[in-house]
Amino acid sequence: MDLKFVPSICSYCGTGCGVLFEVLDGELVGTLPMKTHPVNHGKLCIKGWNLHEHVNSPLRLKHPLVKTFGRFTKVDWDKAIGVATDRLKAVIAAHGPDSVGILVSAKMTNEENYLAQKFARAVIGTNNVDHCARL
Amino acid sequence: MITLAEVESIEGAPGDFQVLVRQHPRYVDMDKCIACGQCAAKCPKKVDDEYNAGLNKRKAIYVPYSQAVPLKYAIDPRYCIFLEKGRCGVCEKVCPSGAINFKDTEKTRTLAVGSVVLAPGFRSFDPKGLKIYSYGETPNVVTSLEFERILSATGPFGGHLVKPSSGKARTEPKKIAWIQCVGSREINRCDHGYCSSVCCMYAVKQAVMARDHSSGDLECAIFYMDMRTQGKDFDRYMENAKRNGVRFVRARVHSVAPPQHGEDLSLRYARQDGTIEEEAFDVVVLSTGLEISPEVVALAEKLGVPLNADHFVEGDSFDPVATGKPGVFACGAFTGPKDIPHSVMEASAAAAAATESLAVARHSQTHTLVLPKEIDVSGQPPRIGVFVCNCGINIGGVVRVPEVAEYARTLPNVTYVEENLFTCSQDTQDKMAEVIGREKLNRVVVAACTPRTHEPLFQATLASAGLNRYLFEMANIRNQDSWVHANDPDAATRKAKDLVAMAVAKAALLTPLTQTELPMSRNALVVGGGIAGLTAARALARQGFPVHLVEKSDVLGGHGRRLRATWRGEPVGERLAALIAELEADPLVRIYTNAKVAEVEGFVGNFKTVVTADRQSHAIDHGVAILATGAKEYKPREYLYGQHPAVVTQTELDDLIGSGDPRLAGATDVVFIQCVGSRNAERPYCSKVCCTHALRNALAIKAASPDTNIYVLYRDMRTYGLREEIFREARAKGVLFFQYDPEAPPVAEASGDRVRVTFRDHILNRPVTVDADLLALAAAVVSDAENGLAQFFKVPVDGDGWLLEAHQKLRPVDFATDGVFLCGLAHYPKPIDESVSQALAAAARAATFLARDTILVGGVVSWIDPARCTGCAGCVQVCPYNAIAMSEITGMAEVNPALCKGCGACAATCPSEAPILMGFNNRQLYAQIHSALAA
Amino acid sequence: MTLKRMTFLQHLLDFMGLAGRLHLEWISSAEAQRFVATVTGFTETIRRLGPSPLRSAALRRYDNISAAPVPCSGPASLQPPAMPDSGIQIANG
Amino acid sequence: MTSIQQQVHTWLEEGRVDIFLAYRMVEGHPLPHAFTRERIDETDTLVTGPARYSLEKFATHIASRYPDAKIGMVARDCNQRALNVLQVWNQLKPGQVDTVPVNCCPSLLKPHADCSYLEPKPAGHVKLERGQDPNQSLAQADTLPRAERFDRWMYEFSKCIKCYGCRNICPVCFCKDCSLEHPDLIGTGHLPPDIPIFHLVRAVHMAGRCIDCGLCEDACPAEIPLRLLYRKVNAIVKDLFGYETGSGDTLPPFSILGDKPTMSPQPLLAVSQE
Repeated sequence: MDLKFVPSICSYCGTGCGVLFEVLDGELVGTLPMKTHPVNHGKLCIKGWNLHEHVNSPLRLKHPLVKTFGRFTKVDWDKAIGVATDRLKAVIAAHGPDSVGILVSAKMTNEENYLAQKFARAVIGTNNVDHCARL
Repeated sequence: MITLAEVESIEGAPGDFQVLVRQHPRYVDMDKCIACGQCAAKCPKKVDDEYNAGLNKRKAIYVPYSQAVPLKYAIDPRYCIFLEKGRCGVCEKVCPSGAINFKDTEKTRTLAVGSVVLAPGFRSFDPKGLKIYSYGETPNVVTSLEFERILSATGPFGGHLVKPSSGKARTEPKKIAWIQCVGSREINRCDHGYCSSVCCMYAVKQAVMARDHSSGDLECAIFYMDMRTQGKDFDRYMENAKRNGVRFVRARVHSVAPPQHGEDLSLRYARQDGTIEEEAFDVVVLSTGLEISPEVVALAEKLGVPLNADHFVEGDSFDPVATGKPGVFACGAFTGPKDIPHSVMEASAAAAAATESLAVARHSQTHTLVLPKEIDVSGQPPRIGVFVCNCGINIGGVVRVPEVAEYARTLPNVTYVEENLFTCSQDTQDKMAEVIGREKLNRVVVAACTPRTHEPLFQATLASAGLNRYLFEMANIRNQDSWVHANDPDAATRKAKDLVAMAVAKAALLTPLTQTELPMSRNALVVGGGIAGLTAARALARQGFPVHLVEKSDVLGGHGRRLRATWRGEPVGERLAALIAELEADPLVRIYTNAKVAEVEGFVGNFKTVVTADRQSHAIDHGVAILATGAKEYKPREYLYGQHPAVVTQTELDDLIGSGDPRLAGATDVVFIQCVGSRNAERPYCSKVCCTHALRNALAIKAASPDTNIYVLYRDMRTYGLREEIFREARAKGVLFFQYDPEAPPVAEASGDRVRVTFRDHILNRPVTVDADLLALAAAVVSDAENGLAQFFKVPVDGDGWLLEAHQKLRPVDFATDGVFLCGLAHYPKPIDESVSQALAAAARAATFLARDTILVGGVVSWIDPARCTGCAGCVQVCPYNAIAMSEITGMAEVNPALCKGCGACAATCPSEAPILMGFNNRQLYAQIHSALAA
Repeated sequence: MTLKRMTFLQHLLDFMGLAGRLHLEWISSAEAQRFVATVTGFTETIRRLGPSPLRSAALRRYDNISAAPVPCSGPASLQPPAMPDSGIQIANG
Repeated sequence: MTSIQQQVHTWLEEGRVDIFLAYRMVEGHPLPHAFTRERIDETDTLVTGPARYSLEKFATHIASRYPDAKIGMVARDCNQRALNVLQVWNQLKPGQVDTVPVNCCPSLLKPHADCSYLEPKPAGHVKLERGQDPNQSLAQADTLPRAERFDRWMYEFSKCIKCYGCRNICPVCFCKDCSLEHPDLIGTGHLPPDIPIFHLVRAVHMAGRCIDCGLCEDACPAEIPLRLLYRKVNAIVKDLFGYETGSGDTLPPFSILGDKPTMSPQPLLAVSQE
């Protein structure tokens, strides 16, 4: 019977609402708005309220998967990155860098997002980069 | 069902009667008549409508009233123009199904039966002969039956309170009087000495309803001698009526004078103190009594059934449904005036008595239907067949059925549409079964009349075609559409389309439901070894069912052991001893004394009860249970009871009389006080038996010492029914009666060995003092409900502690819970003959379950989805059948399908929609709603 | 139970300003006249109450908000939330 | 050590409770915290907290996983009422939760309840012009003309962003499957949710349950005066059935069949428009 309350910041958008995770026996069972957080004063939007659902979702990707012959197969990271690199290179070679778009997510940190846009612009050479929390 | 028939004769012996029945012609073929009403609409001959007491007209071709069973028309040959003069025949021309048959003739037939039950009923006393009430001379004096029709929604004024004299203006009366005992308790003018038992209650009901129906503040006054509202909850109803402004006047009405000037009727009546009053009313209702009609008397004579002087069946308290002719039984008003619950009980009792000797032949003439194997429709996309019915011109005359059928073709999942003249006819059923097979239909929608009458028929057709019977849905485009919108065919057609679309939307989501058969234990458990319990046990044993009889004391007999005689004078002791002896000798009956029920689980057909008797536990498997736990006598706190040796209860007086106590022989003055502990704030009910019981004892004392003065202090003498004879006899023998007011009850003080009783003489209106040798109190009958048995069987108990039956009028021995029945004093105070009737009735109802091999469980029942249940127990509380319980393992609610009746209360209560009512689940209902709103 | 629930809902709807649009009556199959009187009376009531304000209220609300945001001097949180121009289905529309 | 800290320490030590729910300060924020025997020293840091979380809701989470757990918590009046209701609804066993009653700041509306969130906030004129003033009394809300009442409530509901915060934070909401997410009852995929069905469904489900803690209104990003609405719901339940929600003595009126009906249906509305 181990119940913990872990304060954190909602990772969905740039607002930075304070949330409180309810962790029972190591399992994230609930998300609450932090009452005293200066940003959100105890309020959340539907995405913030469901942070724990995201973590616990059975649909969540936990391993890299590669689609071969129409089916996803579990592979290790090296292999997955290798496949991505080869295919991206092939697409860029055939259709140019603007044929690639990068979609990133609020589920990542600011730094990771920075790296993603750097990757798009400097490595791939496209401005097609976007983010789900671009409010 | 053989209608329009009369019994001509009964030959043979019990178990083998030949009954000659004469059936009069109906002139309408019952198989063809669809009760569309075209014939009556066109029939030119208007005659008085007997059902509405002649207050309005019907046609010569008619159904007696809208709820008539069978709902088939008949031609009244007394009035039919064609039958009389050979011309007309309009009905034959307009009948869409060719049902009219003017050539119909009288038929006689002989029936071979084992027993006969007579239930010929009564007729309302006709007050025309009594000139004093001006009945028949002025329209505003009506009988209670006429007034009942005036108040009825199906009556001549559609339920509006109308003064009969006002004609088309239909004005409301402002002041109505009810005169009680018209044709009852009256030997001078009509030779009906008996009390009709029901008029007091119906007069109160009519007064309350009349006030409800009135738009203004209607004045209602009831003129009575004694208010005899002795039935269950009747006194409470009367007190409510008093509070709500119904006036009760204890007075004998001398006459009703017809209107002199204006319209008012003038009532002359004498108050108790002799003063004469005159009061004006605009309507007078005569509370007419019940009597046996001469035709019934003639029938009884023909059949050799002896009747008493009042033309009721000569009865026996321990065998209340028997007649003087073995194998012939009687019930209802034929055995004495009585109300609906008592009639219903007696009807079941007669069924019990009539089938006892026939039990050996049970199931010997039944056939078993063999059905084809059910087709597995799971995984199949819906293929819906829609059958749209014209119902002759019943629907087709208003709704453009071809257009509806055409529309049905456009609906999703519909693969087959057919239009029929009569979808319910046998040839259509055969065809439907064939179409289901040929078109591979897996859902069927019939747009026709009401599922109430026709769903079972169509479901049987589905089953015969190998489809699960629950893959069926009905759209009622007759009752809900063509009948309602008869004048607007366009709107009716639109509505029919909507109704069909809704049914199709639901049908697409139907799933097969299964019913499982559970074995049925043939054993019965009877709790209570008094007269009721013993009688019920004997009746079941005679039907061939093993009975376990549980009695809490060490001897059988209950209260009967303390009673000397019934009101008819039958010796209770002897009869009880015979009853006990029969049960003790019966190998089917197992008796447990010093026993009580310790634990009950299960449901109808499969109860498991633990009975502890003499420190031993017995586990009993039984299919049904009858609760006959009785009641007890109230221990009075009033009138020096327990403080003075001369004060006894009426039951104790029985003992004194029985043992020939010397105190009685030497007594000069004996006072009886009635209603001790009854009809007060704490127990606002009538104990029903005490008035008759007290008079029986008074007569016994008078018989032994005619010079003893007996003073009966009463509120209302409730010697209802044929018991009135005892009241008359007591007065003739010189018993003195003084009516007292509950506000000023008699006072009892010790006066040496005697008790001084002071009360008010209601005629002289001054106090009277009697030094009584003996004061006998009519102590109330009090519920013995604290034993917790009701909780064990999960059956309800009312506020007065009586077991609460499923329906006070129509199901007087059943509970809402199947397989549990009640009888005797545990239900309500009642005399021995009524207890015996009720016990037989409970046995008959129990036998309807015990006679089955299995019970069917499932079908339209609720199921609780564990994925949604939070275990809040909300559904448990709202289930009227106690069918839901919390599982101790999962902590969630679970439905017992054997107890569930599919009412859906749980589904409506749960905010999470965890309970799913199969066959009416929310998805199906939402689909119907969406379909209705989409149009 | 039905009576309890419906009476409750009638009070609640009245609080919301939607009185008179929900009615409960027990009518047996034998009481045709009463049924007719009830349905006629209720239809008449609804007719006099006019069309459901829900429809018009919903439309009016969106019109105002998207056309001219009302200035607000209170805390930001009390301002009406911004409504995107597209992608909104109007309730009960 | 404060007396409450001492008491909790003793309770844990003596095994009166296995877990105790209260608050402690974390980086300047009063946050709920579960105190246990294993880390009994933490009781030194226990505060009753200026902030208010639904501790009883955490208790139900523990109870559903550990049905025999003995749970303690600090309880203001609203917490206590919630515990009563949760017991009535079988979500907590009677006696399973032991409370240390604490008082809270007085309020004009409910002198014994924590209504700190009701500190009058300056209401923008938009709100007063078009919506319902959350600080008004029920009587005031009732006296508005019918048409205005309607407009104002519909305006309030139209602000809803369907975050489900009112439901999520509600201490007496425990359904696994919520009607507010029912595709057949509530339209999906648009904002605001179906008006007024979304809010009325929730209001109806609050009948006989709402303990008037106000957490919903507190959590509402659109500042819909939910507490006013549910207070009305409670008032109706009290008027009609004499049932005091939160008292926890008996089952609420919608979950029992009751005896013979003592009510009669409302007559048809005699239309006299304001």
